[in-house]
Amino acid sequence: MTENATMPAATPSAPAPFLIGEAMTGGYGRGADILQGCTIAVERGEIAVIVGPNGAGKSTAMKALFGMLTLRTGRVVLDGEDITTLSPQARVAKGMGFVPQTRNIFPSMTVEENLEMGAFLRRDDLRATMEQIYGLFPILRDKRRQAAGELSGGQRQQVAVGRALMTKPSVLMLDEPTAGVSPIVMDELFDRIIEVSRTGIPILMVEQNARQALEIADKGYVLVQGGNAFTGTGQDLLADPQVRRSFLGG
Amino acid sequence: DDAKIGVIMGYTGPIESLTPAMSDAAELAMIEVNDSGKFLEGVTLVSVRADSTCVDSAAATAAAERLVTTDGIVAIMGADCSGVTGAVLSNVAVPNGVPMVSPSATSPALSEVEDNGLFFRTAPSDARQGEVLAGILQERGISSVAVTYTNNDYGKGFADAFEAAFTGTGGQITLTSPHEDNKADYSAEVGALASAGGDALVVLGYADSGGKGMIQAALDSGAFDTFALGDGMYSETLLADLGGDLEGSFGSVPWAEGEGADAFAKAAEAAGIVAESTYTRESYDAAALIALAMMKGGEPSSAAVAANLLDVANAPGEPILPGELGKALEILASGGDVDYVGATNVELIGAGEAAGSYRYYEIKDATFETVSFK
Amino acid sequence: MRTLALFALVAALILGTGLLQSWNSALLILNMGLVSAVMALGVNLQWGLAGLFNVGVMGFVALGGLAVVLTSTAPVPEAWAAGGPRLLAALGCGVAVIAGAVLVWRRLPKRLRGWGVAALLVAGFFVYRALFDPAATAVEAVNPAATGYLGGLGLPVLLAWPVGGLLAAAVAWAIGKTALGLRSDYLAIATLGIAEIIIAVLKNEDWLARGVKNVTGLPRPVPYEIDLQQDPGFVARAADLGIDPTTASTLTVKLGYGLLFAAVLVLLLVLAQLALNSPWGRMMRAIRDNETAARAMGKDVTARHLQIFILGSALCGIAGAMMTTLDGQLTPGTYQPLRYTFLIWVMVIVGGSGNNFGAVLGGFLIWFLWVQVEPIGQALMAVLTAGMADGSWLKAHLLDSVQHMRLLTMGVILLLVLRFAPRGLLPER
Amino acid sequence: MIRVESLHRHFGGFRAVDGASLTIKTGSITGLVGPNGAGKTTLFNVIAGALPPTSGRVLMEGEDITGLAPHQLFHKGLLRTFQIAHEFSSMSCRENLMMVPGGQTGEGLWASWFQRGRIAQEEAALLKKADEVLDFLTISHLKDEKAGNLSGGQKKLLELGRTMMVEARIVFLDEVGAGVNRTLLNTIGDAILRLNRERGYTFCMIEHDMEFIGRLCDPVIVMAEGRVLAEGSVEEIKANEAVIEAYLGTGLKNKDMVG
Amino acid sequence: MDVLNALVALANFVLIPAVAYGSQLALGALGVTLVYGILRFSNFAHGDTMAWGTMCTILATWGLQAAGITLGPLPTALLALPAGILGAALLVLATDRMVYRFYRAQKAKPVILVIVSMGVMFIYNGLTRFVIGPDDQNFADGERFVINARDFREMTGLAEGLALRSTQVLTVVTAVLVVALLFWFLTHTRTGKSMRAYADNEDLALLSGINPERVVLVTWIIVAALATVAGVLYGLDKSFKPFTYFQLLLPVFAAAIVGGLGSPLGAIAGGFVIAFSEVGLTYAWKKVATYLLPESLAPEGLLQLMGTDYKFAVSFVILVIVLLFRPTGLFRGKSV
Ligand SMILES: Nc1ncnc2c1ncn2[C@@H]1O[C@H](COP(=O)(O)OP(=O)(O)OP(=O)(O)O)[C@@H](O)[C@H]1O
Ligand SMILES: Nc1ncnc2c1ncn2[C@@H]1O[C@H](COP(=O)(O)OP(=O)(O)OP(=O)(O)O)[C@@H](O)[C@H]1O
Ligand SMILES: [Mg+2]
Ligand SMILES: [Mg+2]
Repeated sequence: MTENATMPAATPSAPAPFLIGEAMTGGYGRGADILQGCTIAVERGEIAVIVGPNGAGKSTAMKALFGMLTLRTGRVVLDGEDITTLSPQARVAKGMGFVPQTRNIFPSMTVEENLEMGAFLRRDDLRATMEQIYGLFPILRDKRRQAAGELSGGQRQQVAVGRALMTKPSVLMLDEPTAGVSPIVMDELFDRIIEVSRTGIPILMVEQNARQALEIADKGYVLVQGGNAFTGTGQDLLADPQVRRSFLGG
Repeated sequence: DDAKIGVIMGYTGPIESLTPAMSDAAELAMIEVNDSGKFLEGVTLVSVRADSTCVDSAAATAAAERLVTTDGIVAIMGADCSGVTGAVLSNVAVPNGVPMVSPSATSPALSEVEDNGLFFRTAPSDARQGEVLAGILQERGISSVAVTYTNNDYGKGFADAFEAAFTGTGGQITLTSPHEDNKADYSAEVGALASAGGDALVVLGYADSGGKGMIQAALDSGAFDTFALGDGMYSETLLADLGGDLEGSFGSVPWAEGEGADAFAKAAEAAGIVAESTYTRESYDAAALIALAMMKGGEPSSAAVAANLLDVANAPGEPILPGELGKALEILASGGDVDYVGATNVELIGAGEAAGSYRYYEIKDATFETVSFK
Repeated sequence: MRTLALFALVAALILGTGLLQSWNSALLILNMGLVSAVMALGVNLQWGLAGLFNVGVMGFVALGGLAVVLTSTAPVPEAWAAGGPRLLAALGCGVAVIAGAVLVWRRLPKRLRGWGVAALLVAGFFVYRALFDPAATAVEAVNPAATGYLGGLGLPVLLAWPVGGLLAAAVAWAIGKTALGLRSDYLAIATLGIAEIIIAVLKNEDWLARGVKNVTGLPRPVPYEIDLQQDPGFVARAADLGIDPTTASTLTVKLGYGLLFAAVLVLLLVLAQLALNSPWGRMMRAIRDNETAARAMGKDVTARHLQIFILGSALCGIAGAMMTTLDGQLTPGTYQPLRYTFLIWVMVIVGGSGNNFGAVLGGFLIWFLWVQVEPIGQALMAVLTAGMADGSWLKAHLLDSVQHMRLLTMGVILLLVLRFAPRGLLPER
Repeated sequence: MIRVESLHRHFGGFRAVDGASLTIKTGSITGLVGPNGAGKTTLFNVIAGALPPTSGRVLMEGEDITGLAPHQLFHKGLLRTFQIAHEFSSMSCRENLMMVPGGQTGEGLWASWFQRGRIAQEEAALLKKADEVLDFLTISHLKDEKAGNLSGGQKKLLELGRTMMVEARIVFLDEVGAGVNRTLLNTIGDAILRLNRERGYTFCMIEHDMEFIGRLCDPVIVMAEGRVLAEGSVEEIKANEAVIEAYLGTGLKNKDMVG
Repeated sequence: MDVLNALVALANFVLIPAVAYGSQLALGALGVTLVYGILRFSNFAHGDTMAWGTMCTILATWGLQAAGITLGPLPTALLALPAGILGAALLVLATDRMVYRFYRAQKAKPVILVIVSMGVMFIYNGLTRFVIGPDDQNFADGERFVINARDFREMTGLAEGLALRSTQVLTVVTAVLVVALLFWFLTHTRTGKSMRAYADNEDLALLSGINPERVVLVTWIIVAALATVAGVLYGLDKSFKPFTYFQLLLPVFAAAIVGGLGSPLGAIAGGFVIAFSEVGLTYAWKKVATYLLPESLAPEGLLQLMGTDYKFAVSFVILVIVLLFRPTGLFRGKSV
């Protein structure tokens, strides 16, 4: 592990963050530990961005927060409640929304059904939310009767994000939401993410388009080999020459 | 001391619904022998069952091999289907010198198989029944028929024999169409047969399998009203299920005139066995013959069975009916001769197969009524 | 290590059979186990290596059996005289029509070719039937109870094994050319159907191999037990060993088969292992994993699929020929998918697909169980009913049902094995 | 090198590629950009033989290659990567690379039985090469890991690595950059430039990162709704009104509301 | 020329039987297709599930008959159906708990599940025979015919008869209803959609809050109901015999696959393709032609394209041809 430039975000004095994965250690099945005591946290109304080299464990950390792999040590706390042992479904019920990096759509279902599935646990009227999403990604409205598996790469990504937004989550986790989307959509997407976060919903995302992402981030984590390498505000990280050179492409 | 007899039948597979009754009948004969207390000094007959699967020669061979080499059986009552019977015969029975008596393998091809004098059967070869059935049709003045047979060596051999006999006497066969047993649907076969036409449909199949399916489909669509039935079709369940509609249909079945069959029916009923099922009589006879041959040879050995089976089955000697095995044993013990008649009027010809006498029956009021014996 | 241990277990099972039941049973299981292992090897090539879901094993096994008849039985001159040449002409005509249809399909412009092919096929069909029907009837009329077919070439029966492989390969080629574009279960049902068609032909074309009337008394590559029993030299040797001549003769014959089969299996296994561990095997695994990517990486997926489909089917053909030789008869009615296709699949999956040793192990183990579940089931029932009162209804019912315990026991054992080794006993790598 | 002439590819009634015509010059690094769903990947698929065109032609150095199978094109030196990674998931990373080169002796069944020596030699060479590529992609520690267990970005790297195993003439890269760390992407960019200059590879790459495109590509072709919208240098494209409206956009609106 | 007679003959021997048989296959295929579509494996135990469900129904029917309860002209078995469905549901749910769940958790490959389902098939096989034995059971009562051939001839004065069985009508109606219902259920209800979502992408379904165990439970219950209904209707029309139900598996799979695995509409289409090719292509056209052609042209031969010995073969040839043009079935099914 490289040097710990800054302390992890959660300091005992401050009010506990809305979602925090503390000192998480664990891996897939019986394999080696991918995460080595990594800590990720996000506050209400905040955007936290995780960056780092490929294979650093960013996606793994997200999955760990979502209960998709068992942690050997560490814990996950949501809104003051320890949810380390809850199943992923139970976490969805608690309002967590997640867009995985890969396999993030239902390929044989139509775009509209994909969105509906996002709102599976909601009992209220979905139409308004669905309209909002079509407004955000107009192309999806045209394609709403088409099977999502037939879409282009960027269109699928839009479906995936749309699906998560349909949950009306209390915390939103996005794993590389902008991979493969065109600049204009990316801007739209970031705009929307900002909007969402302003309604008080904490947002945690992994990004390789790190420069743009950190610009809108309140907090940035640099993950290397499963551990926190740097942590700071988005601007801090952007300003740190070492971070720029090693992780943001100069 | 035990003398073990292998009962190799297809307890699983296409004729699994026939085999339990057949085995019961065979064991009935063994029980009768044991209960008489007159069998070889202190020897008890024990039945050892094994599954022939009817269709899987390899499994049947393995089962037979186990019975012969592990359980040490001295004779085999079986097997049932002609295919596995041939396999067991040439792969197990002949190499080990164990005699086989099959109650139901009726393929004409088995007459010519290399058996080293070890193969017998109490069911007649189908070549004979073909002639009988053709004769019955002629007697009734039916000259044009459609034929369906179960697509195996029994059905095919039977159909060939029937066709030769029937056309030989000037009859016309509009269409011969095989059917597979236990299939989901027989409309195609019935459609083709109906289109070909004919005064009656000759059904050479199994009563609880494809043959019944064919008849039912033909009745349902009104394709045929009259059916001429081969031996495999003789069954009470057929009457129970379709009886009323079969009024006026007729057929042939290997049978002995009255006495033997009646005696068997009574004995079977007393023992709670379904006597009226196909090949139960043949099974009883097969087991009885094995026991008598041992008695005659004076020892419970394979050689004794092989050497004496024809002897006890045929004249000269005192005729023996089912239920009289005790008497037969007594006669043999005192050095006398018996002529086993049994439930099917056993008369082994050639290399040891049943000559076959047949009952010509007609279905009236949902019962089989005997017309005559052939 | 695991491999060794498991093979030792199978050996122990077979030896146990020898000690507890009889050596004849043990050898018989071993022999069929060897044959099954060859079949499983073939299926493993197709599925484990290339991901081809071939459920037509039965058809290729049956073709191997047909090869034995065609190679080793004596020709029937009367039948040849009655209609042999005409029959061959009809078959030639049939092949020509199909070849013509393929040609037309390739040459004609898109709009016309559907009609062109249909017209040619219909016309060809009638010509074929006109030629074929009388010839077949004539051949089949020649002493139907004993012959009624053209007979074979009268060659040594061992030759039938490679011929069985070739015959299966040829048919596999034709199938592969048409159906290999299909994927997973769609390919499965197509091959299953084709296997049914092959069996239907074997059952109904009496001129070929007597159809359901069966061909019995096929020649053997090993001596007959009777002959051995009558050979004084053999009897003397048996007496030296302290075995009675009957047992000695049956054991000798089975041992003979066993050695022949083992030789075939070892040869095929070595070849399969060499291929698996070479770039060829790597390419096949790549194709199995992701066809699109393999194509983009320059691999001719279609050709490779065809190649391995033919190879695997040929193995099944060889095994089929071996099995028919062992049985000494060809009985088309006995070919059932459950026994000749799905049981082989069970062998491959339980053994561990993708691993040749796994397939072979599965072949032995599952065959052993298939044969031994009957006594196991009976024993189980005996134990179950031991405590019950004699004459109770339940006891009688249970004892009556003992035969159905055979398949049930098989099912239970299968589930247990897969429970503790979900990827097979010897998983791939 | 490649000329595409009024190419169409329709899915049912939908025209994914709708009469695109373009030329990729030998020795160039051509960028292909355009909004999501413009038909870029579909165009690649048609050129690389993965999809048959509805109509139109593709020429490679004057030779009509329309409708050739992917494996035939591979042997003509045309390679491609996939937007959604197509790794061989149950094989190790090393094997993923080693299987690539065509014409290996050991791919013949006969040779695999009777030419073990020669195969061993070839394998040794392949192994060395594969390890070099893995090293370059910074994933050499994963050489024996199953490719299916890689992270999203690592899979894309492997995808790229496969094109580096053989001598290619033209390589089509479908969003190699998506999901790849920017620092590493710069290294990859360097490698592409090197392959282009030193070995004369022609590249055609779909990419949404305009910075990356700007560093490498000239010319840039913009597609929209299945057709070519514009073509030119990066600067020209960035200034093109139509392109800005359809593709580039004008940047974040809400940016100042955070932080 | 006698068009009416020709039509009646054709209807009686080809159309009606094929439609009825097709619906029977379709009902079976629906269950297979559902398991494939949602749980993603080819369930070999389906034939025996049908047998088990039917057996439970038969036992209940006997009970009802013994108690003197019947349905008048309709078969009593219909009244006993719920009991049969319950029996089948209990069996498959128990199986799922003890067997399939383990492999789901392991994310085992579909082929493993196929083999596992064979093991289950063996067990069901033994269980059914253990309870009711291997014999044929006839449990149909009520009116067998809507109209039988003889009555039809008398009524219309035509030479040809037309028979229509009540079970045939019942089967066709049920099949159409069930398909429509299932289609609607899968595409329009929350539960149905969640089932499809689960089938598409299990992990993502989890992330959407879909409870996989519930999906599996609902699937199995529907499958049990479908299997029982299919088995009972088939048994009423033909008869019940465990071995035949096992044999049904093959045409049922053929129907499901040619229609497109995972598609309820495909199951119906597939059932008809198989049934019509079996019954239609081997039909001897002699009778129809005799009615249609002038006497001078009356056909000599049977005008039969193929012997019925090849009916199964023919239907498989058709199947392969369909698949060559539509590699994933008529309704573009799935493939795992
Ligand atoms: N198999 C298919 N069936 C139907 N429509 C399809 C299919 N494949 C692609 N499309 C449609 O064709 C259009 C072009 O898709 P394509 O994948 O070529 O886009 P792209 O330019 O690569 O976009 P992106 O930048 O998002 O990857 C899309 O609108 C997509 O919905
Ligand atoms: N299912 C899995 N089983 C075993 N190892 C895995 C699995 N998924 C990922 N890994 C390993 O875990 C490590 C971290 O993977 P992860 O997906 O978290 O990376 P990441 O930081 O998200 O990278 P990227 O930016 O490329 O998406 C990688 O080295 C990868 O090989
Ligand atoms: Mg990731
Ligand atoms: Mg794309």
